Amino acid sequence: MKTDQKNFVQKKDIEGPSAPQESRWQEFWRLLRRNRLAVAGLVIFVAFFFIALAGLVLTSGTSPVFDPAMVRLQEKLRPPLSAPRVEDLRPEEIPTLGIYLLGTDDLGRDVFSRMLQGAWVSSTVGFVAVGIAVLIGIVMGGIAGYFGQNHVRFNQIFVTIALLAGAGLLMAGIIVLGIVFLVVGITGAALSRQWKRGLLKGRLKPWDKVFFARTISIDTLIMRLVDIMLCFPVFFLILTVVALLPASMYNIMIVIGLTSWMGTTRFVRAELLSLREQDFVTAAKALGVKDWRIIFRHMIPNAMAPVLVSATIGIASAILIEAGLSFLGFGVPPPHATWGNILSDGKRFIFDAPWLTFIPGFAILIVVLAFNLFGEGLRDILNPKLRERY
Amino acid sequence: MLLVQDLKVYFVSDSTVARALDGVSYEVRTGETVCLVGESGCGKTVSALTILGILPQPPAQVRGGKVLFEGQNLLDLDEKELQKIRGNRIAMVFQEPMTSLNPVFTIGDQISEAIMIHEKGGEREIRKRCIKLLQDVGIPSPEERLKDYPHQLSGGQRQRAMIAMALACNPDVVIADEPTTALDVTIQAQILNLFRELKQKRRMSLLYITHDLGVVATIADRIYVMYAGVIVEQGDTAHIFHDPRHPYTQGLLASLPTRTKRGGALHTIPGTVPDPAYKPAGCPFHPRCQFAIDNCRSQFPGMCDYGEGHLSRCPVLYERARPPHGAA
Amino acid sequence: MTVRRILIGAPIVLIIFLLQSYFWVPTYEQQSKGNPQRLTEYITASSGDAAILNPILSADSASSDIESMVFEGLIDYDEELRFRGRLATSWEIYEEAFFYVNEETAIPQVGKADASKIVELLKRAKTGDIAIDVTVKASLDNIREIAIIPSRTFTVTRGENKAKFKIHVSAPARIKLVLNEVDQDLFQNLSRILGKGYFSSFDGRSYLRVDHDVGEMKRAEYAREILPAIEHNPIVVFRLRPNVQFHDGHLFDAHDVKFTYEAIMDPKNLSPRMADYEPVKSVEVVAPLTVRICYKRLYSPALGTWGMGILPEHLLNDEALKAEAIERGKDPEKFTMRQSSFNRHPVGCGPFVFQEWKSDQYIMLDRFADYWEGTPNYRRYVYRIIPDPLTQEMEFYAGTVDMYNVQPHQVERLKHDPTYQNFSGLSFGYTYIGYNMRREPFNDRKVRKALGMAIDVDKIIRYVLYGQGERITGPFVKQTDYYNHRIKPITYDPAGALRLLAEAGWRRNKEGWLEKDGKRLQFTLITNSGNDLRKAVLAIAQDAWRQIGIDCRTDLLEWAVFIQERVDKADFDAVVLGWSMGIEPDLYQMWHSSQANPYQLNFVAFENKEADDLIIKIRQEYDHEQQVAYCHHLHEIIAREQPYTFLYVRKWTAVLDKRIVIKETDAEGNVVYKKITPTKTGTYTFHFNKWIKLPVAPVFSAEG
Amino acid sequence: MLSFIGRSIIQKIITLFFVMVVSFLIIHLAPGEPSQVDPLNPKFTPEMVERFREAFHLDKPLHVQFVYFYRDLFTGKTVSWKDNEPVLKKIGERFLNSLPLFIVGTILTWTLAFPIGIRSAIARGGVYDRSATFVSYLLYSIPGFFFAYILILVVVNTFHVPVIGMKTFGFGDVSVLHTVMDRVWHLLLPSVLGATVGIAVLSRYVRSQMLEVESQDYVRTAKAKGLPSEQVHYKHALRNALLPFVTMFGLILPGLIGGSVIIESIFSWPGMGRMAFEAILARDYPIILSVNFISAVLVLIGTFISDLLYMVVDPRIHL
Repeated sequence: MKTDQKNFVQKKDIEGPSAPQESRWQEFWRLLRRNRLAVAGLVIFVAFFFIALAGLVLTSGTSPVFDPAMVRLQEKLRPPLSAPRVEDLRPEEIPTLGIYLLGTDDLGRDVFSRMLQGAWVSSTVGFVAVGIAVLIGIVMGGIAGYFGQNHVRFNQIFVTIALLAGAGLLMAGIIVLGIVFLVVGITGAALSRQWKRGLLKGRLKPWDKVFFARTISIDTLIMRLVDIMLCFPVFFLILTVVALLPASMYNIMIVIGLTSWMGTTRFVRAELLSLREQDFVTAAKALGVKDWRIIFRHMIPNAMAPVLVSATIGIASAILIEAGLSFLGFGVPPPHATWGNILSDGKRFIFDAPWLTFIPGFAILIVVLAFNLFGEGLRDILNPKLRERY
Repeated sequence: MLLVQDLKVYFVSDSTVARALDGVSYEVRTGETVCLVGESGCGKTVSALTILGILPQPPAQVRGGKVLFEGQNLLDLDEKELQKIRGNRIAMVFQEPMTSLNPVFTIGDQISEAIMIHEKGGEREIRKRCIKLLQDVGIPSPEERLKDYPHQLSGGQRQRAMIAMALACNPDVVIADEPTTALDVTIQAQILNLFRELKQKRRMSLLYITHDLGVVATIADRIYVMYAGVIVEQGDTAHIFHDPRHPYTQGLLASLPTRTKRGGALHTIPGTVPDPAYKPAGCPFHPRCQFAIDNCRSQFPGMCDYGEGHLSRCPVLYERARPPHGAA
Repeated sequence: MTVRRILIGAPIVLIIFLLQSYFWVPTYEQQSKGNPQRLTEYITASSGDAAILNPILSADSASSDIESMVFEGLIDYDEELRFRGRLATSWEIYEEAFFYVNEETAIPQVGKADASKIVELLKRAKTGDIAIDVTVKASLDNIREIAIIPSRTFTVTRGENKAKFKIHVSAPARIKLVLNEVDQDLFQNLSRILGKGYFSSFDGRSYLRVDHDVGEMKRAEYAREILPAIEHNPIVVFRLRPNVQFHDGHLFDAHDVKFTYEAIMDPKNLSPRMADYEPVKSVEVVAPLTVRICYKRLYSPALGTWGMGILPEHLLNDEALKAEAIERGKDPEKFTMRQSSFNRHPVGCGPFVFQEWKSDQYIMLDRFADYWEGTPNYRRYVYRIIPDPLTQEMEFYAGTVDMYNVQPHQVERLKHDPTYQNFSGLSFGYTYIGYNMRREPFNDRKVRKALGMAIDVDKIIRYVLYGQGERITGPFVKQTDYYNHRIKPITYDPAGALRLLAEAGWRRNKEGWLEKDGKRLQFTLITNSGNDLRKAVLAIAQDAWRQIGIDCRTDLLEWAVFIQERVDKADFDAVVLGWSMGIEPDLYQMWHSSQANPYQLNFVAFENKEADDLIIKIRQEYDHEQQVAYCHHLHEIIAREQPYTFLYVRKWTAVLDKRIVIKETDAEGNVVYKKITPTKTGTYTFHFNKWIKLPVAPVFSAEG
Repeated sequence: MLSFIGRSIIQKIITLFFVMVVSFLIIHLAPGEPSQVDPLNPKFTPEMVERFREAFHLDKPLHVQFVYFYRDLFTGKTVSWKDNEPVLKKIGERFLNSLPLFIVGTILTWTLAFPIGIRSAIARGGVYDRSATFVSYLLYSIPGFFFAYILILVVVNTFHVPVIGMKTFGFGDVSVLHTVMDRVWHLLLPSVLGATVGIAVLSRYVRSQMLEVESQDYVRTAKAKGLPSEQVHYKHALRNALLPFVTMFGLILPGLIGGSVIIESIFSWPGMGRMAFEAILARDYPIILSVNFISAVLVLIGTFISDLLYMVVDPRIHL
């Protein structure tokens, strides 16, 4: 093992050769390369991303290159790599590549183009759902972690309820009561702003103390909200909402997103609670940095490690959840194809056309596995406690 | 009693090989207190862990040398046999009292556990021994302390508990890895006195690892000075303190703030300890040595004997101080 | 260390315990061969569990499967779809007609006449004294008796938005005619004798006095209701089969029939069957085994409704319900039949006795030894609930289920499988695309026809249904003679469709989409999720219409949202749906223009004067040929108007284990095995009580 | 301690109240209403639908319905609209069906996951660790029903043994032992299927948690004391790593309610999951709300127990 020795001798201020400076990214790649599974995961992750991109480009638009919705009934349930019976096909019905790469489904639609579209749709469902979950998680976690201590004052609750009720009644058409509530809400808001600026010094009568009394702390408020969300068995919450909202790709994303932010909130809150004790935060406060800037500029980047990990694994489980929903009949509605609904449509033909089940099944398996392995590798690298230590 | 011969331990990661121990040899005779001195990162803790065989193997690899304990090479023993020796014949006290005790078990559990593993004994009988041990290490009202959890004790008391745990099966050798560094000075003195009393009472040998020369002076019989994974000087405490023969030892002693040098600027050794993976060729100290000559840069120096067990790995000074005091 | 050993040992022990149970479970071969009892058990599977095992309360198909085994109706359809007697041995239909004597108007050649004079006039006409043409003569010959009901006064209470009040009626004399057969043209013929305006000029208002001032309009309505000028009361008299027992040994008699009717009409029970029995005026027990049912008005499907299972009166009458309420600690006043535990342990007089019901697992029935038609061959009937179609199929292959409803794509494969016998027939429901005729392009008949021409339905049948379906052109059941076979289905002709659309003003714009005065032809086709065939039709229709330039969007909705939010509220453009029909040709609820407001079944808003009165006529026509003629004419109108694009009626296919045969003892008493053959309408379970499974599949001689 | 118990009980009750209100609103505001009547059968008339609405108090304003419903629920009188069965009896019955699945699944998951996780944490990066990671993520990534179908096909084709449902039909009357063993056999596939996914996920958590603890100093002290490696890992290290699992344990109780809709419908196992799913489709409000209420209570009990367990597991925490 040749050690490159830069031995130079200068008199007194001699600096022995030290390790070459590694940027954070180089170090990240070095650690990642050691975990071969994570690298494989990353490669598939990137490949899937490009397939999805290709899927978006090739299958959307009025006359797409690969038309996933082209119905050719006479070409029904053809095995993969089979040549189309050109004689009874109209010119525009002949598949673009000349053969059915992955065969056709029960309506004669080319499975290859549906898988392409599925890749794009499934990945968008995954990314957007996790995007929503992570966003809400960070905001709620941030607030609970950082502002946990100070308490919600009674007047704040009173004002918000009054305004909400006022707006609600107005919408519901009960004008008079709506206006009354709004007026009460606005005066309450004005009163509390004055109190905040301390103008009401002397005039605080006993019942005022009650009005501005502290109720519960923000942290308990948010944590109880998380408990409420956890009380609903996740799958039922998704099922109930998906079954009852007009089914569309976007509803599914929103629903999966809205029911999986609790995990991220807990991560971020735990990280922030420990970070808040660190000196660099108190130092930043001492420098007069504003609260929001401390949270989002200093603390959240530190909390990103667990969030990033749960995001990658979140995308994987979002795809799985979508597949489960399609099995129960509530997945993304036609004409969009997702790997989940190709699989669940194909399950009826497991004896007659097994490729309709196995191709999407293994596709989901490989991609979700890749996401998980990459996520696991990420967790090992980004988690300072797990770093290699002498 | 305990002999370490030419121990080589390297830490291999995919791009670099860090040579933590580059052929270290030292010896702890029965009843003797030997001090291993060196700046942090010079490999003294690694050598202690290697003796007990609890060095995490994936990154570390023992590349050579022997660790002889009563004639047996510990490196050849398998896990089962090593477990019989650890805690029973060789015990260790660690540096961080705050984290070295298991927070979820009571002090009593953790001490009696050490006894139960190596010796049979009834429940009550072990409890009595624990109480006696806590008294030996000077913890007040030991019965209550037994039931306490580590976070309920102060730093000093926790270190005393660690020592009690180490002495549970009255081992032949106790390795103390900078036990007092994390404590403040007053407690440090008490712990050092404790070590001295225990040594007299229990006829055990002590391998004391530290970077603090003040502590070495008060407790050590013999001293090994380590630098960058190599023993650069060894000898009796008197020799090392009064007649240092290696530029690094001289530098260390010169930078000690003693009453006599009040007000003057303290002497410092320029530069920093080399990274074990990128050690300079020849004598590892040569970039920071004021007596360095070309030879030092290329040739790895051997040990020069100044008599009475006082050796130093610096031929340059050896040449200069030709007539050794009293040696042949 | 104990912790590690426990963490590894415990699960391994558990898994070993689970695995060793494999050796106790009989393999499929052992089940069918080694276990003789299995041969005497008929096991069928359904995807959904039954809800209420009570014929007058249940609404789902699973419950009606079980009820058809446990309960027995008065009559049912034989192999040629003609009525045959079950609990009833015979029945007789005749009619009683009434009309009020209208003293004011003069009768030609007679002048004003009171009741006795009219009777005497009719008698003379009957004996041929008065010159009358042949149809009137036929009507008069059909009259068996003529009687006079003297005039009387009575009071009736009526409620008008919460206000109760009395109406005092002094009814004039009334003539009662008893006819041998139901004759709906009776009063037209009589009016030839009594004068054109005799019946229509009768005005009930002059005979009644209302306490509460309700206004003229309301008074006329009450008058029509209390004192109708003419009234047809068809009467059905059933003679019941003697010593038929319920499963608990209690003898069946006419009171049970009367009780079943009253239970249906009792509003507390919320029975879904109420619409069938609303036209019934009264049910009287004439003798222990004869029951007389009188109807308020002409109602031809009357006989068909009495195929309904009869409830045991002694278990469900008020005393029994009150006793049960008290015994179960419930409040007797509010306790109705719906809460009774009878619904989970039904007792009827059908071929099978209820044994056990583990909800969402299985329902087990054992044969009823002293069933009136003879003990069924099968000892036990098990109704398993397997929600997943795929596992149902595998259980059938494994032999733990005897019958399997084959999906279209499997018919080819299973038809030629030697180990199974298969049956198929046309189902009673059809699938269609319905257009909301209240909204723009769909109110134009040409557009609707063109949309139908653009879809190649034959291709759908050949590829989506694998040939397991037939074209259909109208709303009647194809096997019955009400279906007009002369009408040909629409041929697939996209060019013709474009021509029709061009006539209607829709031309292709430059991008190829059809446009009419600037607005693109764009709409949404919706159906319910969970039905694969309708999902396929959705995709095919969208693709077909896109070829000719129609921008069709699709949407798949969950069932309850689809029906209650979109179909019931008529908030849709076009919908892919299906009807499940009965044999009766009564289409009032689906095609009559009065049934087009929200929550009613004519959601496509089909309004056609001619069709409306045809529908009313069909409901009142007792003469079969005449009824068929009306149906054919109605079928023609609907086919011409194309409110629906009628797609297909599905052919169902069921496969049965080949070893199941019909076992009968012929005259000499030796056992004869016959192959199971389906009836004309395709029901293969007609002789279910005679089925049995043999250890080895028998080989039948040529005659099969 | 007592103040903590008092405070958390009050908080939990308030949370429960919110859950009751929110779930009630979600279901009632969503489109679609229960209808006992098959709308596509021409015989059913709109008046019938109207009459059912009154019977179910659906025509009353929401808050009145809310009071009606929860009054019935607490007095045990609520009745499922689908078949007039008292809800608590029906849930109880289904609970007993789901219980064996849940127990076997939990036992397998919470025992096997730890040794696997710990072993891969000890030999980090070694062959065992990499293969265990790969296999557990493989099991986790397979879409549930896809895996179930393959498993069923394999077992049915190779062993020719019935697998579906809770017991074999057409079995005739055999000894009690046979029937018991037959029930056990039917329990095998669905519970093992559920457990594999559970083990996969939990062992990954155990691994990352143990890795964090293994690098602590007191583990090194334990080794220095000469303890056998099992005791070092399973006693010293594991005890410290237990904390997050205690919270997770608190959350698996509702798993009993959730069960797995997919596994239960494929194996036609009449468990809680399937009942709730069918109730949602049939808009059977009493069942949905009761199941939701019970699962909320279980979650709150679970979290309460795990809070208490915190103190047992980690003496440093005192509430």
